[in-house]
Amino acid sequence: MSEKTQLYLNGVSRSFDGFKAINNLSLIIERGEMRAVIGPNGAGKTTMMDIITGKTRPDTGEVIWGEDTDLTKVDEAGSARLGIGRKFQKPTVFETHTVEDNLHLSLKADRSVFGTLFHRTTDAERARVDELLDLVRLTAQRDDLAGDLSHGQKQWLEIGMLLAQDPELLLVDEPAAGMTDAETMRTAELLRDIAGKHSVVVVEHDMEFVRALGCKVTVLHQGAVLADGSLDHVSANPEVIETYLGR
Amino acid sequence: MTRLTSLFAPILMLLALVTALPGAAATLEELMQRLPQGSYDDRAALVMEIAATGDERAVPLLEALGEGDLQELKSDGTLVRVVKEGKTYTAYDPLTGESLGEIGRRDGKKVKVNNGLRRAIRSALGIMTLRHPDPAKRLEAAEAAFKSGDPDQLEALDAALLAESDREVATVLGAARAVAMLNSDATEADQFEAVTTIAAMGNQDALGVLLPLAAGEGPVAEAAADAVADIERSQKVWGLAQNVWYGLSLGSVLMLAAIGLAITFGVMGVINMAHGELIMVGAYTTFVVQEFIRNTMPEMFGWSLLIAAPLAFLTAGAVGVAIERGIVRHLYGRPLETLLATWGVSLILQQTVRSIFGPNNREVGNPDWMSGAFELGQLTITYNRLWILVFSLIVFAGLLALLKRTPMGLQMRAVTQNRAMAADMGIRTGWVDAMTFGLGAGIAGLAGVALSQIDNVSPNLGQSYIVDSFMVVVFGGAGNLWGAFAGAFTLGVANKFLEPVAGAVLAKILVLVFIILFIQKRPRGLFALKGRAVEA
Amino acid sequence: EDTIKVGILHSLSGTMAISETTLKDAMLMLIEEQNKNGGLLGKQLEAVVVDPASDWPLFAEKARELLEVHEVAAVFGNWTSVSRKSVLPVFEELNGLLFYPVQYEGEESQRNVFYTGAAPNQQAIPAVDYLLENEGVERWVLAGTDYVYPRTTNKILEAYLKSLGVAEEDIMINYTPFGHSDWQTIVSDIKAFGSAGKKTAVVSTINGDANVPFYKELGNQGVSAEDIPVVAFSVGEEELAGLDTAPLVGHLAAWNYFMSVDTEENDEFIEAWHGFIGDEDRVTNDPMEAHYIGFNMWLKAVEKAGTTDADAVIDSIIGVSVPNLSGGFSAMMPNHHITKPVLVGEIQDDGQFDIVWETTGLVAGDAWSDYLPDSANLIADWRAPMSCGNFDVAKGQCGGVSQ
Amino acid sequence: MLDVQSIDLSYGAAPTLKGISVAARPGRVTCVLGRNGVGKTSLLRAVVGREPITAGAIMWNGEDISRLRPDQRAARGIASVPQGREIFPLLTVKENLETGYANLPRSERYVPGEVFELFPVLKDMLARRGGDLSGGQQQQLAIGRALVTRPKLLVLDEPTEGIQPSIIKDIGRAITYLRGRGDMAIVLVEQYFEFARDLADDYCVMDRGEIVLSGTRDTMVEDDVRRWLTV
Amino acid sequence: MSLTKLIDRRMGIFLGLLFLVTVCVPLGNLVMSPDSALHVPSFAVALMGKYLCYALLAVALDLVWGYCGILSLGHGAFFALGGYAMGMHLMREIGDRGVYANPDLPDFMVFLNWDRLPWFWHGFDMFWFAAIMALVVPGLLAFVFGWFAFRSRVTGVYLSIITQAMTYALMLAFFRNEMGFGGNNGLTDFKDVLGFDLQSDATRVGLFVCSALALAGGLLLSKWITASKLGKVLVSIRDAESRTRFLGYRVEGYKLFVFVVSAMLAGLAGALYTPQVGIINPGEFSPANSIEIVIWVALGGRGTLVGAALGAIIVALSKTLLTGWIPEIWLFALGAMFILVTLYLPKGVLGFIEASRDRLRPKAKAAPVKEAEA
Ligand SMILES: Nc1ncnc2c1ncn2[C@@H]1O[C@H](COP(=O)(O)OP(=O)(O)OP(=O)(O)O)[C@@H](O)[C@H]1O
Ligand SMILES: Nc1ncnc2c1ncn2[C@@H]1O[C@H](COP(=O)(O)OP(=O)(O)OP(=O)(O)O)[C@@H](O)[C@H]1O
Ligand SMILES: NC(N)=O
Ligand SMILES: [Mg+2]
Ligand SMILES: [Mg+2]
Repeated sequence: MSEKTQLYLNGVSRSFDGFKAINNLSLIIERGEMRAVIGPNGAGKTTMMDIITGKTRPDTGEVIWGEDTDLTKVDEAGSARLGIGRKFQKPTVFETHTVEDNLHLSLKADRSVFGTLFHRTTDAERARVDELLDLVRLTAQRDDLAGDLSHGQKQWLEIGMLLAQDPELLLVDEPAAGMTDAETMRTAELLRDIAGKHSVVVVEHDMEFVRALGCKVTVLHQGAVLADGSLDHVSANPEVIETYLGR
Repeated sequence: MTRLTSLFAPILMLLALVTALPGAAATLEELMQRLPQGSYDDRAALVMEIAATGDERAVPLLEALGEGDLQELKSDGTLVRVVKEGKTYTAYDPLTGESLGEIGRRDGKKVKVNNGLRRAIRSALGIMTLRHPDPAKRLEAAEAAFKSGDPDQLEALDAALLAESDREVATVLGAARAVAMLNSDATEADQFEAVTTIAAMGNQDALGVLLPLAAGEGPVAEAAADAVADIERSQKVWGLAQNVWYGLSLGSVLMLAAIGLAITFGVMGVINMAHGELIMVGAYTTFVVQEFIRNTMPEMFGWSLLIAAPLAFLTAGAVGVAIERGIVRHLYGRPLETLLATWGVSLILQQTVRSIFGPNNREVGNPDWMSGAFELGQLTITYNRLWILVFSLIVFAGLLALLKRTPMGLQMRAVTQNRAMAADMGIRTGWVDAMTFGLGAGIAGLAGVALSQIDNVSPNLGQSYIVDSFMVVVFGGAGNLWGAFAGAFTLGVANKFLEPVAGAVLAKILVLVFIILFIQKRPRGLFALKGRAVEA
Repeated sequence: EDTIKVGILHSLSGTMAISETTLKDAMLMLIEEQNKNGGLLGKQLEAVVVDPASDWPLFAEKARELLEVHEVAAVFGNWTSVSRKSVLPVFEELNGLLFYPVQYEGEESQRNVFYTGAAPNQQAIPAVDYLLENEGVERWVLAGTDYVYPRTTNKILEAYLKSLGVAEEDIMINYTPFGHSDWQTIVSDIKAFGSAGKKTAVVSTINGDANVPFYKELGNQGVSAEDIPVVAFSVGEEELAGLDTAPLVGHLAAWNYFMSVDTEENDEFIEAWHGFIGDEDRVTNDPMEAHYIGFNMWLKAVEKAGTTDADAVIDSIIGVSVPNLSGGFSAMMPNHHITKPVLVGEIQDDGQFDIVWETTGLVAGDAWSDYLPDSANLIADWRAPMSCGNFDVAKGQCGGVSQ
Repeated sequence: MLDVQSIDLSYGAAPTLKGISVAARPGRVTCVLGRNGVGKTSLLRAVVGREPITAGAIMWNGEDISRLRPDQRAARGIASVPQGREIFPLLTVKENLETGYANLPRSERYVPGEVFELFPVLKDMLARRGGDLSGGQQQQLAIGRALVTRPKLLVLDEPTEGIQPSIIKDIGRAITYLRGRGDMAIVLVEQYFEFARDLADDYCVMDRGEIVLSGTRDTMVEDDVRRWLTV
Repeated sequence: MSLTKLIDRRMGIFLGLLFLVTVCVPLGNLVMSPDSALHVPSFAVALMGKYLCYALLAVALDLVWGYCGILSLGHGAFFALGGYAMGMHLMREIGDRGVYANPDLPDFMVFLNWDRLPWFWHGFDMFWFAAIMALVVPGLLAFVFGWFAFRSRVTGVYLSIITQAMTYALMLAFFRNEMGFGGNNGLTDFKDVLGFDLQSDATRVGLFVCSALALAGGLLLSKWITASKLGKVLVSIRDAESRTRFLGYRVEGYKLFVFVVSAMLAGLAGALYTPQVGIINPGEFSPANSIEIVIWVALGGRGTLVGAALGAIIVALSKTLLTGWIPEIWLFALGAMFILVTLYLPKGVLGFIEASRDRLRPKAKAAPVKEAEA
């Protein structure tokens, strides 16, 4: 494995009550790489992310982080501490905290019990939160409870939380869902800026958005890789058209 | 041996008396007149003397005495049998059964009996009724003979045995004969045979006879010791079966108590602290039904439970619907507050029942078909437990079918999973909520009918089941009827296997510790729902 | 209005309401009757009822309320021992008077408390004597609820039986939790224990709620009194009212009073009770009689002292003798226990007890059991100059601080 | 037809809808457009009865339904596909679909064929619990479930969210087909502009709780609309 | 964090009132003559001391339930353990003044024929040891129990019910005379503490003041915890446990921390309670008692700390008054109160008070409590 490898999935399978959601999936994400993962509904994209973040254990196969960390032995908090950040398909924020607190809690900082007990908010942290609020256009809502946001606003907040964590790898599940076309483009831009310093894996069904990302695309189908390459390359694949893009 | 003889010392005495003074035998009437006098021991001897007259009229006399119906009229000291019918008392001649007309409640003075005297009456009647035409009576007599083990009955038993046509009675007679034989100075061979006969019974009664025998010396004692060892071995095996049965029976009670909660709490997610009181409502409904039947149509008593069951379901269900419409309805989305409110409801229901029915236990009787026990091999199976088990299974099956197979069941589940969406789908959520809560409550009421048969019917009834019910539902896995089913029976059986080893208190503690540990292994109970669907 | 207040401290809710509510009513009746008869010291009596709700610390709180806020002259109350233990310091501190009407485990004599229920020697031991003599019992099951009263009583009985030569293996001891309702295993164990060819009896210190399911199971499993009699110390007429007693005829209970006692005083009492409660079916029981005795003793002592002052009453009440309901007189002993007859009754199918045996004379309550090594040497005598609840006759001194 | 007449709605003190009026006719699709948080979902929730309105009226076939409970509105033929899918997680796919039977006569209690034609995956997964499905599968189920009730008014809140491109095309075709049947009015909230534009017969654009632009397909100026959708 | 920041309006008012009571009650009891209208009877002092212990217990529960979503139905166990630890010391203090005049063994051991003190009774003759144990034992139990349960991710009702199983099992165990804690009767008949006569007014006032200080301390400690970043993490756990994990917080560690702190506060409350009511017995472990604690918190206002304390005092006071005023039907009144509060005061009594204030004078909204889990 090369030194540049950030994440390595090898022969991973996972079934639910006999149904193979992930089937002998192998995948390499390099440091700083941005990767788009597409594929039909139920292809196993979200399940793949569950496996990487320790939410779901694979039945077989290896999931290696960096040099040699076995992610199958790490729980959710552990994966986050290793530097994996995640945005969920269904926007998930702390509904009873204010927008601002959601971001504060996400900031990269000491996560230990006593670390948080004795934590004092620094000016740098405050500045960073302001910056993020601005970025996700929620400055006006900073004191609102996150639960009162509209669907799209929650999406944005969650993206903000992801950025606040400053993770090495971002797993972004359908960030553009529920956003207007213009905002979708902005999101793509945002992710492009991040890539390079961070690795990013994006799942999305919006082909405009994927095109805007301008990165390598992997097509998943029935839990395994069906095709990969540039968007143009995979969209020309008749199987991809048949199962995913449609005519 | 000496111990046994002490039990029938009066008989020996009496026989000595009778044989010594053949001519002076007193008449039945004379003997009877002496019944109210003397110590219990004296009167036990008198009973034997009465039996020894061989006069058939002694049977009703002794029966009346044993039942406590014999009274001495305060006016003139005549003995009469008094029967209470409703509010009136009628006197009968104890020997002839001829009616002597109505008497006042305080006219007579009861001729007292105690256990010793009753035992004497039982053996006396036993001898006298060995040849009774009714096989049931003969069986009773044979059993009495077995219990008394009086060697002087040998002849009578031999004769009865020869004439006996009923197999069951004959078996018991044979056993009685064997006991009598053992208590007599029969030959070793006869005693040997007797030991074999008794050993063949293989039950606790046999053990009772053989154990003292085995403590002695000689070949008969050895044979008895062998037989004891055999019986004890087989009893160990039967003991396991017994424990399983007790466990299932306890499990059925737990399940009945918990299954309504599996609806209100498991399916609806309402922490219903008043669940126990709904059980109590069911039990009091049973009480009211029985009171009504007792006062208006006592002959219907056997039907009382079958009448009470639907009424209890409806009463408790109606209370449930009232709770849901009045309180719980306003609290969906705030499940924890239902705990506070239903706790309040439970206090009010308890006090209501206390105010209406008083703080004491009320008597709920077992109809005949719910009383007594039968033997299955070495298992003693009581009818009330058996019927409760059957009842619990029926309730369970019915509920399962309702939830899984009917549109109503589907709507219930849909409403509890997402009330707003269910309404959007056109489901009348208010109605469904009321019906669901009412159903859970109604089933608690049914549990109350069953529990009234084995437990107190008091305002505290509910409190004693609420904790166990929650344990069962959670142990099995909330939201799953099969969980409640498996949970109840697992906990029941576990408890009953622990109880003989650890004692009832420690067993209960151990079961609780077991639940705590088990939940560590399966944090969502035995029948945990898994997968995304649960977290969603 | 100038009245003498009498506190009634019985649980009207919670687990003990089932037993204690009746005692509250009995006290109200006694007070009402006394007021009809002119009250006390020319004043009317006024009952102060509170509900300690079967909550033991609440008992202490309510006792304090009665004594400090209502300034009652005497309190009649409590059922469980733990509730009594809870209020003891309060009565001691505030120098109140408590009349405790329930049979208990003994091992206590407190200056401010009068024990009108039975001590173990007034109930348990005579009952065992009865079984020994009249039933020829050789094997014993001591079954009880797992708490102090049964534990202590059984300890005393065990020592007593052993002193009579009963072998270890002929005694089976079994404890169950409060409210135990599944008796299948235990009843079948009792049957097994009783089938060793020796006459067996069960001595039951099973408490309150657990009794109904216990007796139902006995009946259903066919344990008849002729084969294995059960003698109970906590089962009275009230408990039987919840049961069909037909299958239980012949099982026994030992008390100092039964409703079936055939005396004029008792007839009057029952009639008054039925009149007061307005229900001909209501029964009377032993603790009610204990209150009857205790109340009358207090009245007499107050009259004797001419005041309701606690110290005066404590002095004047010793030796006071009042009629009990079983045809004799009960007297307050210097150890604050009373003399009572002991009766053994058999259950009848009408839910009453038929008295089959009674002590020839009265038995004086013994605060300290002779069958426990550490209390054998203790006596209590609250008369001057000894005035001590736990005087050690061997050392010749009053132990502890209770003086 | 549906006629929303200048309704107000607020969450607590904050006014969210201010005098909104929209109409929807059978055989036509009315599209509601607008940026995040402008009140589109709130409008639909008001129509189906999830949120009470504080002023105005919601008329359905001449009847004011604004005081009716959601289930009563459903009984009058209103069905919705809510934002966030709201599948019954522990019911199987089949049972999820059957919840739509509540107001159907016995003879109509079956899943219309077009549902499985449109979403073949549902047919394969009838026995799987709804909550276990993938996001896109759930969205398909939500649409299918609404169709089971044989609605007269179908309210769709971003129905294409999370759905793969080929099926989005199918959904578009299906909506066209349903509109073509002429017995159903459709209200569609959509962010995916092309999709909306292709389907809309009538449209309105919302901003901060108000309608800022509306009209029919023929009069729609795309750039005007887009201006309201960018930040 | 500065003290002024901790004491917000609501806390300030409550602590102010508490301070007032703490000053006035001793004066009223000890200084005022009994005939004076301002005299506070000893009866009331003991009663208020008890209420304050309950209030501290309620605060302890609110810390875990209100802020971390752990609905413990077994908090009475921690309270009782603290109470027993203190009770054991008080028993030892009796020395040879017991009825059997045994210098080493408490009375109940003598009359059950114990010949020596069980090992776990050693050390309790020293006050400091008992005081430490009153915190350590509940804390340790909470630690062990929580360690397993939180690691196994037992949540929601499952956690609630096993905490109930825990207290129920302890109740049955303490009932057993063999356990060596006095069985059903528990520990009673205490004479004095640190040489002060428990029946004297001064001691009673002293204990009352200690309880008030403990309550104030408990409130401030809880407030400090909940106002810190850790407090926000707790709320996150309460409302979205899984999401919190994905941010890298080790949820089990946080839960364990508050659970142990809460158990120790409960133990402290128990330790102060025992000398004031004069008895500690297994009834304190009964599941119903623990449920009642939850009721206090819910009634006062969950997730508000001050509300929890208020709830405890309101319920306990109602119980005191109602059982005296309407002993025959007081349950109707109490039950109705519970129902009405849930129906008409959804945020508890405190929420109601503040809402009515806000209605008069609109201000920034207080963070509401969301009911996430069951
Ligand atoms: N716990 C489970 N039980 C049963 N089936 C499951 C479970 N979890 C996932 N599945 C199935 O596994 C498949 C993969 O699901 P996944 O959510 O990974 O798909 P996806 O690629 O993210 O799809 P989408 O684009 O619709 O979000 C789906 O068919 C889903 O139904
Ligand atoms: N339950 C609520 N409580 C308070 N405010 C709310 C609530 N739901 C929505 N809002 C607010 O109302 C406004 C409108 O929300 P709505 O969900 O209707 O927007 P939307 O147009 O559907 O947005 P999106 O495109 O993001 O779905 C938003 O500002 C939102 O913050
Ligand atoms: N004293 C009793 N019976 O507890
Ligand atoms: Mg997905
Ligand atoms: Mg929306």
